[in-house]
Amino acid sequence: MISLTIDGKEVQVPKGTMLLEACRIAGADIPTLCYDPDLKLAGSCRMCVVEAKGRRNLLATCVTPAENGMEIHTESSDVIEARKIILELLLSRHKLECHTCESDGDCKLQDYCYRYGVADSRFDGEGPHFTKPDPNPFIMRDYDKCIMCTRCVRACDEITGALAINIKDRGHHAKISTAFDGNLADSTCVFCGQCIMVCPVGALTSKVSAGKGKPYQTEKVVTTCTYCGTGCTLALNVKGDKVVGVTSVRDIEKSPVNNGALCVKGRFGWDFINSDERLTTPLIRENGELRQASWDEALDYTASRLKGIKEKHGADSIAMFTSARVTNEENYLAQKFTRAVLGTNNVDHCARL
Amino acid sequence: MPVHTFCEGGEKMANYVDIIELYRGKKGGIIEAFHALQNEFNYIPEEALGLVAKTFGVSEAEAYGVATFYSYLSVKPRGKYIVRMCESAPCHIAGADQVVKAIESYLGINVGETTADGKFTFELCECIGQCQATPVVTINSEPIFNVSPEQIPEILSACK
Amino acid sequence: MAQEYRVLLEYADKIDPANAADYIKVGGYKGLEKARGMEPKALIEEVKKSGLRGRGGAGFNAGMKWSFVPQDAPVKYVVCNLDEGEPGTYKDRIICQKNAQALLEGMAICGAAIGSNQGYIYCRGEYPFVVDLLKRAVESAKAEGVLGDFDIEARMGAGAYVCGEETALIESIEGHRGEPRFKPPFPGVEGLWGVPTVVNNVETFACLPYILTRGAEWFAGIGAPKYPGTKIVTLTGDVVNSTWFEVPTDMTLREVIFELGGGVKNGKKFKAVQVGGTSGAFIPEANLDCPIDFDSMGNMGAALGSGAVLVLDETRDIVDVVTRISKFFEHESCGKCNPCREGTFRCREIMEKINNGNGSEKDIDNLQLLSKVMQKAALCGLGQAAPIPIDSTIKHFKHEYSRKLVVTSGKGGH
Amino acid sequence: MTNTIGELENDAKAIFIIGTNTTENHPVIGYKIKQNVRRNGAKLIVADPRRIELAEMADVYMQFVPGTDVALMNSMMNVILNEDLLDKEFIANRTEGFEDFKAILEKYTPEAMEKVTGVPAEDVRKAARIYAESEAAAICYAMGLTQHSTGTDNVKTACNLALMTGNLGRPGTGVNPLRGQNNVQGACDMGGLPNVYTAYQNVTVEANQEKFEKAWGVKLSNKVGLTLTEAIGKAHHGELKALYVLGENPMMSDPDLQHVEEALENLEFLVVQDIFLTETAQKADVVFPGVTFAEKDGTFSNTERRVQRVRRAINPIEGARCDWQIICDLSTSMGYAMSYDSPEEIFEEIRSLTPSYAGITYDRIDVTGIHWPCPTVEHPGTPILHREKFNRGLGLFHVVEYKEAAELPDEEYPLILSTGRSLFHYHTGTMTRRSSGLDAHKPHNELEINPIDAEKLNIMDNEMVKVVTRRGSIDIKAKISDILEPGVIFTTFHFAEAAANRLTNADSLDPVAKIPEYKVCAARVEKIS
Repeated sequence: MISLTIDGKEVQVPKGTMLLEACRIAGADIPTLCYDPDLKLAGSCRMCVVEAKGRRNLLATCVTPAENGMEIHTESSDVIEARKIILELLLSRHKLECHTCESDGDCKLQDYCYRYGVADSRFDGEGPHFTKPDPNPFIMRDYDKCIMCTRCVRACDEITGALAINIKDRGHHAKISTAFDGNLADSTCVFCGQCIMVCPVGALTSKVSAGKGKPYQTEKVVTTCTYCGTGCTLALNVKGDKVVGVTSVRDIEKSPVNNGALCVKGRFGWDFINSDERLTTPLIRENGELRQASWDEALDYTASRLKGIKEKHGADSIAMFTSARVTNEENYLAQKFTRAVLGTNNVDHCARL
Repeated sequence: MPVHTFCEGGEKMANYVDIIELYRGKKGGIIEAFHALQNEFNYIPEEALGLVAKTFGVSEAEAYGVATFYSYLSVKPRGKYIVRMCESAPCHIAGADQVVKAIESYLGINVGETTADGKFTFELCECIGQCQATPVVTINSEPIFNVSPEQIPEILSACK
Repeated sequence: MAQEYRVLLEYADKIDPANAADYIKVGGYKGLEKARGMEPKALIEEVKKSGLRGRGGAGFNAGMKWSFVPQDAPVKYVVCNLDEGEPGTYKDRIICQKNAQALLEGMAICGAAIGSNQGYIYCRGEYPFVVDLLKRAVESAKAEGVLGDFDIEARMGAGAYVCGEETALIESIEGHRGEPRFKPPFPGVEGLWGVPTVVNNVETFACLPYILTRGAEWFAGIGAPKYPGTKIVTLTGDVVNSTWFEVPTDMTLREVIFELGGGVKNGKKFKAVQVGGTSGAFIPEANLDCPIDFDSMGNMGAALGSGAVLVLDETRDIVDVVTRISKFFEHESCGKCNPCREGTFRCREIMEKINNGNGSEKDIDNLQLLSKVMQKAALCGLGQAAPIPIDSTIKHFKHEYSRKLVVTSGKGGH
Repeated sequence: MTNTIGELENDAKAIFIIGTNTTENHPVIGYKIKQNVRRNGAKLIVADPRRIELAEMADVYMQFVPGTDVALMNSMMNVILNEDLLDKEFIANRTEGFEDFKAILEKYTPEAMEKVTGVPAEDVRKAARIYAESEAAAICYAMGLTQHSTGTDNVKTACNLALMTGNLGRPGTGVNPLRGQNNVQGACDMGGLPNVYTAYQNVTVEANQEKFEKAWGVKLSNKVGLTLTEAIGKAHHGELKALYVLGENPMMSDPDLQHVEEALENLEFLVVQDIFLTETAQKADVVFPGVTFAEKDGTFSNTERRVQRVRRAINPIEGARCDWQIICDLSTSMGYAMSYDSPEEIFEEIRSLTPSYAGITYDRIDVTGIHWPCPTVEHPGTPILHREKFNRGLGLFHVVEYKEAAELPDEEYPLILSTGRSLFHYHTGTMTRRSSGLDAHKPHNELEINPIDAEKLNIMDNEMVKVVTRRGSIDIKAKISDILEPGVIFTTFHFAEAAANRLTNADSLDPVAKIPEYKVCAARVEKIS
């Protein structure tokens, strides 16, 4: 164990612990933009810098191991000044349209500007000029809001392994790009949206959810994906009794199968829930046509028909197909209904199909 | 050598393969492969970049990121002669600006452009390490020393 | 009268740099022979004792740097930094063109010290002819059998100043974008392809054969005691003798410029000198009696850096020159960290604004604030040094800025 | 899965992929496999008739003729036997029947099988060595292995491979079916099968029958019921009179849709409960509007046997009812009162009757699911099966000989048609075709065809063509692709307007599992002009 002082508080941490973690233990809230606990370290946003006694430069806590005897100040005037200037530099390349931004309220740039009272940037030269349209139905790429944290690039590489995006050019002109700056649809992108998940600002957002609700207006209901058998944990975003989006939980405890990773279906294939084509009333066939019926009528009619057939042809003349898509509880009831009520073991589902 | 804008078929592709294959297995040899392609084509054609990516086991996006990082690599077609004017401080104070104007005016293009006949591309560059004789222009990496605006027509007309 | 003191360049133009036999005739490869006869620890101690400090700019004790390399690692690399990108600098090119074999020998000595049998020379893309020369030099040395099992491969960069930063250089050899890594881990522990790697400058390596043959004490006795040896300086700008010199490190700037350099060209007066390349500070006449060694320069807020000496005469527009320099950094920032990527861009914008007569006092304040944050918070040396020319000229030549500001310029703003 | 998904990312040193296009059909599992290969250097063996994405990063890729799975794996085992790469200790202590099994392997030399499978012998050797020599090797498969007339044989052969090399019961090993649907595991666990109650308690075992009779308060049948495919057949013959379909769409998912359609039309009474008026619902006599996963509480059991919560995010849309509620209502209408306050109450009943779920409660799985078997509330669940012993005690080697697919190409139908899924759609498309992004991105079905076949037929990329089999034909867009070998074509079954199952074969079921042979039927492609 090594011992160091952080904002006057002595903490002990195992050797190899990064300062960021040590600061967290000491109760200091360090702002970060490029840091993601599950991705390779970049050490590039420099928001997490702190002052260490005896050091000329500020230290980026995410990539600096704690050393014995360090004396760290996490909010000294130099530190605050550096963070403010970094925020102003980012604001000057960031399209400020929080009022219409999908990430309004869930934006680290916004949070930190608020925290440090940065209302505007003193660097009032050339504004952002990075965005070009990308016609795909899933991912909105607005690089005029990009702060070059490269978390999307790392997620694409280290979570999904799609390797669709990287950084092109250099300096201020560097930008997140596919090969030849083409559209995602022509790249190796699989539209998993992991990039949206890790984007700390509004540069990458869901087109399917666009305009349907800001992050703070939605309730996140954690559930299990309805598609393949992997069983990914996801959060349905609900606004006004309507599902308006899917987000995921970056936490291996809470999202044990997928740790927040999803596929295109899980992340973007949810709006069938709100489809106009949803069935909203029972139907009964009459004179060859399906007509609307009340629940009572449909249930009674079905009960009497099934009873009639059972009486006439025997229980084994009836079968039930239960479903690989409904819940365990419903499957249980379906087979119970078949066995106990219909009186047959003719129950199966499309496990084989 | 003509400017290759597109891969016109199997022959050129074979050419790319031949060049790139020389570097296969060379750890980190991707930049050298790019240099070799540029020596042949003056830029890195799209198909060639894809092949390089495959050969060195990196994604196309990464290969593109590498190609666009270095100022001497280009993913856009360039002229037969790449004229570069050093603009770093020693050349700057030796009158590089005037030479730039002379080159632009002689070639009829601005910095960053290629002449319509595909003969010249004009670029600015940073220090090329020949500061004993500023300002310096390079043509296809060959330095020309103590260049004055008046010498430009003579220098460029010598490029056939 | 100040005199050159040639060690590395003693036989300049008298031997064929590519030819190992030529070099051997003038005593070459004796140092390596001696080094190979020593215990690695003793060898490193010898280099430490010589006081040799890195000639690339950071001035770190070379032997000390080597001693951080874990001895038990199975694979280690020796990497030579031949990416001299500082405008006004060409001394590494000169060393190669005059005495390439000394570089190869120096690398092999380092290999013997750290237990590596593979060296890489990363040469800037601007010097394809140097790469050719080095390849021939390596062939020749191999043919003479002097390198033993130590192999050297020359790799060429492709136009990126930042690759002079050792970790960016490593990234570039690996075939990546030349973006610096954060440190620690330092290359000595985790360098090229993740294994322990020593990265030294050409000039540093080229000193080693002479340290070995003539002894650490001999070397330690040359020039400034805390930064001993010679330094190759390259003079550019408004100076009579615009060329290179090898000088002992205790020579003063005034001696370099006015004695070796022959003073300011065309009979004009001296205004300023920028030392150490384009990231160096601008020094006014009052400070010219400072010796060029690392620490003396550091004490006055400057750096010897690469040894470039850019002289400006009385007629030069400092703001214009610094504006041009700010463009350089905008162009060369790799874009990885925020302070540098955006900072160099905004510095250039503000400098242009001032240079065009549209700036105000507020812009000067902003430059100084930006400069402070870049120096303190940027990830690598590039971003940390980029604002130094601005900072140092605001400090020493504020009047030149003031002259151009809207309120005093008389040009009336836009 | 005998093992867990996480092990594919962290523990497996080699992964043998056969009949699963993992990155498209189980993308998140695909990511993990890729990262294990990229990050940890795990070895990857891919066997698939299509050069799928994972093949690109495989150490060995074996592009084999569809339907020759047994021949391929037996030839791998021939190598393992001849090169003495067996796990003798495992075979001795944990298995039986090895000698009988071993006897048949002799003839399956890689050289002999090369003519059958099309895989170069050297590749088979390499694959066999990688799999057998790895410290921990996992087999992953999906419908590519099972949807054959020899599906059961294929799976048994995969099991033989694992048994022979001791790749079971340890982290990173196992025989791992990747299940295609969110709760296909749960539907099976819950007794949604004609021969078993929950937790695979056989209906023909008297004690089981008594247990459920007692719990449910009625007399139960001990006669094994009809499988889905058999039921359709019986309906076609007129022996089955009524069918209640809950959230299934046989009019898209079942083989030979012409046959299915006739069967459904032949029923006296068809009830369909679904969220949309599916192709099947359109045939119904009564349609009940159910709800989506967003509108109800409950649990799903994923492919690694992890029982996880499903939570109601919104109220059922106006007019629809939760599926469990509808079943209760109908049951009550039929005179058998079913009344539960909540899915949790149903789950409590499940626990009382289902040993492998007995220890799982909603409270325990509130944050993280639990892998069954979990017999008591103190039990942590069982991520890895067969650690100490197999269910039957010793692992049994099955003697499995290679048999040809039921329908092979001939002069009239010279191509092999294989069907499967796309990344952007799911099963019969009921949900994904109505998801704006997914359907906008991939609105059409495509027929993958090798450039050589396309050239022979004078077919251009994106041209509409006709695919014909003995069952029927569809018009579909051609996609020329060299990920297939000449002679093999591929399409997906998500699109009603170009429904692949109009083409597939309903007569060639696996004799045990009754699974249709979706991966092989004879077809021809015609130019439409």
